[in-house]
Amino acid sequence: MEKEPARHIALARNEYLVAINGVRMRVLLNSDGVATVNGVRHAYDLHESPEGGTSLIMDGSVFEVAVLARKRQRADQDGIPDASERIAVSVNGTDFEAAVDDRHSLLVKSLMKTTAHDARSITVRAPMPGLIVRIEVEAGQAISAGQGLLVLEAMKMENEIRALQAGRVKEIFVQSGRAVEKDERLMLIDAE
Amino acid sequence: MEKEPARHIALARNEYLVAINGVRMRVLLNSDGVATVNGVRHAYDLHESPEGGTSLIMDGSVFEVAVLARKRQRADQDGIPDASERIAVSVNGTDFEAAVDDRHSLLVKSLMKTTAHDARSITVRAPMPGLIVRIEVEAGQAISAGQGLLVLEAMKMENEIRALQAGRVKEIFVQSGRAVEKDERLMLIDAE
Amino acid sequence: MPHRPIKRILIANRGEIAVRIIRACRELGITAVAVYSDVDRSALHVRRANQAVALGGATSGESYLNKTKLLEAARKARVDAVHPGYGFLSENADFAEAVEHAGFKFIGPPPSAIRTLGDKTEARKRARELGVPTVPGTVEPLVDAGQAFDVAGAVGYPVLLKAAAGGGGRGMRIVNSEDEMPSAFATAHSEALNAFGDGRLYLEKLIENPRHVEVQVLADSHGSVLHLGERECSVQRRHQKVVEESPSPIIDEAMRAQMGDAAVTLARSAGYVNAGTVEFIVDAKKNFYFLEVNTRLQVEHPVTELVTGIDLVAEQIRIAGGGRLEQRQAEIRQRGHAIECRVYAEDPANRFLPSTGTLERYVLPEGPRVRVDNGYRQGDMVNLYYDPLLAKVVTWGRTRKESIAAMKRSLAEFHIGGVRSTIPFCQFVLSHGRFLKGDYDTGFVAMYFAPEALYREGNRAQVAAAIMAARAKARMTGVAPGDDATFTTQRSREWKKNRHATLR
Amino acid sequence: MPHRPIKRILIANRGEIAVRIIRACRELGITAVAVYSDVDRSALHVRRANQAVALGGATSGESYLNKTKLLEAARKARVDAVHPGYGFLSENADFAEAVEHAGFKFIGPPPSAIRTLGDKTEARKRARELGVPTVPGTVEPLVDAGQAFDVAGAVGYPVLLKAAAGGGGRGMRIVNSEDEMPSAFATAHSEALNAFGDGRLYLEKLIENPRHVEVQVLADSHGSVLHLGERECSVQRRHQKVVEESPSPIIDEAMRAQMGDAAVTLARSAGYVNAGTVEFIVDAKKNFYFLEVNTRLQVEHPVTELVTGIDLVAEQIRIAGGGRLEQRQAEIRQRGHAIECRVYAEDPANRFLPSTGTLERYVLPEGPRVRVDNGYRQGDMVNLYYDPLLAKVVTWGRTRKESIAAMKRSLAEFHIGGVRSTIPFCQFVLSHGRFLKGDYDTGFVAMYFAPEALYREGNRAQVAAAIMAARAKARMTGVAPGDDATFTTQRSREWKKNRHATLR
Repeated sequence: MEKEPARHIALARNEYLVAINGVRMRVLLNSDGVATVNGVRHAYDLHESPEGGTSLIMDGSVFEVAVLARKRQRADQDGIPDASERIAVSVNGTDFEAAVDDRHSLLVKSLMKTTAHDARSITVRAPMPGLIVRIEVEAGQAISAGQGLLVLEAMKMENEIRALQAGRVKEIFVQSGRAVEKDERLMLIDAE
Repeated sequence: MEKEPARHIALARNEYLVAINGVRMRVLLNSDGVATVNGVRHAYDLHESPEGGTSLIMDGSVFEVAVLARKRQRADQDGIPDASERIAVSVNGTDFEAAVDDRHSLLVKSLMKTTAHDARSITVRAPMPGLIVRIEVEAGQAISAGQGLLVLEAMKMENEIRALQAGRVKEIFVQSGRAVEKDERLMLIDAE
Repeated sequence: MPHRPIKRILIANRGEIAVRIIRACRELGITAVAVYSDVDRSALHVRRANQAVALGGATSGESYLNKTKLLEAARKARVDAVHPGYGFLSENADFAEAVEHAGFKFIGPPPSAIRTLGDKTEARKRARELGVPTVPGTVEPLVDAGQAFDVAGAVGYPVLLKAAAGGGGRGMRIVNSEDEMPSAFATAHSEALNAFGDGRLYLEKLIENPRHVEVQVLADSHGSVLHLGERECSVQRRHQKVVEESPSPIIDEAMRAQMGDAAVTLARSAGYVNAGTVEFIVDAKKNFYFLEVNTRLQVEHPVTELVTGIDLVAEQIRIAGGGRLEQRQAEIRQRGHAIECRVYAEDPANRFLPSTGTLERYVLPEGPRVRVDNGYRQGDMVNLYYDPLLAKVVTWGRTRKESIAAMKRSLAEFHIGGVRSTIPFCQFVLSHGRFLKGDYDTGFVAMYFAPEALYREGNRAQVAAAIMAARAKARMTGVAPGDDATFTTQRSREWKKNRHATLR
Repeated sequence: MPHRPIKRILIANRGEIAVRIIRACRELGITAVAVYSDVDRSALHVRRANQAVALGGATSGESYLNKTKLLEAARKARVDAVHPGYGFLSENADFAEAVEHAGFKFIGPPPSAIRTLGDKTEARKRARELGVPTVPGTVEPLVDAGQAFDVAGAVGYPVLLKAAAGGGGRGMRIVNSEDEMPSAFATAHSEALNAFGDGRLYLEKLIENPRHVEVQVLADSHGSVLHLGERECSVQRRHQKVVEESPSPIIDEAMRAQMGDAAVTLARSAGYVNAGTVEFIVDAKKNFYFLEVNTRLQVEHPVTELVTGIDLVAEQIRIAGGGRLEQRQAEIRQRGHAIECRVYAEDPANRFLPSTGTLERYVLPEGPRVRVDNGYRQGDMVNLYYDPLLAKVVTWGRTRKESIAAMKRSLAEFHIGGVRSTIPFCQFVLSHGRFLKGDYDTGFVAMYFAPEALYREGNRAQVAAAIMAARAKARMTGVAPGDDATFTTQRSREWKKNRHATLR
């Protein structure tokens, strides 16, 4: 099922495609207390608590669970908004970020054209929120793998962002002294 | 001020009469961060938290505070609804139940007629929620002070409710085997 | 008898003790299976378990006291052993027997030892035979109220009526004179019958305001029996403990050894295995008398754990699995001092009556020196179905003074809103001169406690509460602070002028 | 010098350490005055204090590092003493001096001792003079990068560049060869300058993958100097400790005495008073070398507290008030074993980079054997302004095995949602064979840790997450479970038939 293109999957109204850490699961909510996940039927007992956390008892095993805030939708590499719902769930203290599709979001996806993607162009993104301390390269400059590109300060630590492979700096989106968000675009590199 | 009848107090729009544990305080919310309580001005700093608890820093001292659920309005002895707002506040782990009046509720109160109250009739109320195990007296029966009236079971303990003074049982509102709420009327006693 | 290793345990209990046993299981690598009534569906003990089996029902009888359902759950979950906790069926020999017959280990003493020592009358007889001092009174259960009159007349009033089968103050009554005997006998009998299914009572001379001191015992199935020192449990309301400490402020090394020997002798004579507690009362001259044996884990076991470093629940499980005690008596050492305060959902200002409702605010103490054994979460309902114990706060210090200071700090951090609790009562105890001196007995509460001593919040806390309440009311009615700021300075003059403008 | 009794203390810090100091104050009956930046307005350390003074600002420079504002707050709150905690100004001799000049006691060593021992270069010189072994390298700070080349050539690569003024891994770089020296020197210099306002560096031979073992010292103002045994701190990422334990798995009584003597000798020679830590590295042959002195309380002080029973913060306050140490060296005994895990808001799967956001879920472990020193509450924001330490989990056991089991249980109970934390990393460490054997050094993380080892949740946890996520999506779109129950069994056939009916 995993290789089947999303647009060819026919989902029931109460059926969902859930992707967690790269694993895709097909979840059918049969009734309140029974779900079929990838064809396996699971009986569960869930009593939601006003305080957020609660326990899911599935096939006799207890999982302490909480649905966290809905994540804002993330633009993919090419700037096309992702129609999947991003939902974070805490299970036994571990956060799972799930991308959830229902029949409607799959339809939206199948209608959206995908722009051709230039594999040779690499976007360097901020690995964490922080402050740009200095930029160590210039637009147009040739760079080698491992070379320092810029220095990002967060919580009083300076972190040097380095090139993963050789290439040339195509564009720099930030300036020294600017605060950046996690995943914000910093540079565009033309890979060699 | 405490002896002044409620209906003669002129309150400002942002002024409140707050009664806590029998102590009445006149609270003027001058501005966000300043309040005058019984004529004494207090500077405070409050940053409310979405999780409920927060700290009130008043005149430099820290109080961990939380506003708890609004209590349902309690009927007074004579069944007349109390116009005051009942608000429970936790301060440093202690619950304070406040009866709060503003200019409007004072007006309502001043318009309500008070029924004459027969001081010789005593309502026996349930001191806690529980189950009536047995009733030890009958309507019309003369009773002496300290005599057992009925037995209430809560959390596996039997608790005998006794007469505080001598008199005669006027009416019994409950039956053996019935569950009762806290403060529910159990009997009416004509005091001697 | 070969022992099957214990890999899965059913915890036939709820609340903080179920959570505490689950934690021991998890530390030992054992799968913990919780059981739950309908109203406990999302209780903390369920959340903390690896697996959970529904019992259904709400009352104890429908759930945690229901032997059939519990055994069914044990079979369904394919466990190796059952831990009963305290209360419920923990001292029920028939249940222990049924558990063993069904092929599970019962984590507690053998049914025979529960019968011999758990029956107060039997235990007292045995103690007398072994030369352990006991309080004058009946050896056999009373036949009727008439016999109660006779025996009471012989030993002299005041006397105590006690349930032969029970504990925890249920079915217990003090009788000060002949006049009180009929109703006291009837009530105690009825309570005992309801609580334990056994209305038998016995009677003994009341030692007025004794201290209540108990000795923790551990015994393995290879004949080793140890005592782990004493716990002082004299702060009681309604004959139930609220504050306990170890070591006792009045017990010295010699007396500890004497009481310990008596406890070990009793346990050994009954073929006792697993954890148990031998309770004594101590009079003003430091004479001690055997009271009863609790053939189970005690609520207050953590104070012993903190001073000895020994995990009693882990030892219980090891012993049930056939393990040997690792220490010898000489190696058991008390280090420092520990106190426990029980946090019940009760209103100390209103005769300790149960207080039910929603825990709208429930913030536990944290940090150095404090351990919290807890069964609830903010937002949980406290209902009438079960024992009102919410949590236990236990602190440790090198000295008694240090553990008291840590307890006061911890109780101040423990914030409960929406339900009354015994915290203010415990704060009263921890600040009382008698308690601070260690000079108190079971008469402490009756003698020194009055509800007026509670909630002595400073005037400033009330002012803070008033401001919060006024702000809440303002928010409800859409008034912003300062909305009528002109009134601040010149109230009476401005009042008339603005009357019209400010009336809505 | 007559000492004014310490009745009020300003805590010039934030987070868990401020809360921990406030707790010690409250247990000692001392009024605790917190300070806070604008973003910390409702932080836990403010809530737990008796009083609080606003510093304003958000960055450390505007608040907790601002000497003028802190002194002003101390004056305003009329305190008797200032406790600096760790980090921020805790090792700043000028601040200590300014505090004392303003008439307050500084709860820490005298400024002269901070200067002598806090400066790594000075401390190394002194250690050599006293015969305490040190690692080969520069005695004076480096003049320039050129000198760095020369010295490194002499002692042999790899070498270590370290900030003369700092600690905590800031301004520290390993240099493997001449090629790396220029950029390493520049970065270390710049980091040191930014972090400590002092860019001086020194250089020493790199002892590859040593163990990091430190000795806790306590000294009073009456000439008594004690050591409280060692802490093993070899589990580090980015030269910062994450997991610590006491006692160290490799230190025996004789080595403990040797290292303890060395630490006491150093402290005594500098007229040290109050709590301090002497850090050593230990090579594979168990040779130990003096590394540096931390002239303050350490993050990991609780492990020492749990095994010795001594409250280091309470001792700090007593010592600052002129009190005498009550114990002698022979009376200091380690009992059992303790471990600490630091819970940082960092993503261990992404090079331990800081993780910011809201603590949407934040549930602390409870129960036996565990102590949590914590600075946050559910709903709090974790921002970029300060150190990302959220809490410390510390467990105790009679044996190392027991404390490890308690730690694993406790980490499993610690639920953080919305922000990544080092909990999964600590779980990896606590389950690794090398750690379990006690056979690890500072190379542990580089050698054995890979992010793939994290989040090894069972397939069942993922299934649970998938069901929860699907239910959440269903709720958003108003679909009830079972809304399309016909699809359950005969999907493909029914699909066409119902297509029309189910499309909205």
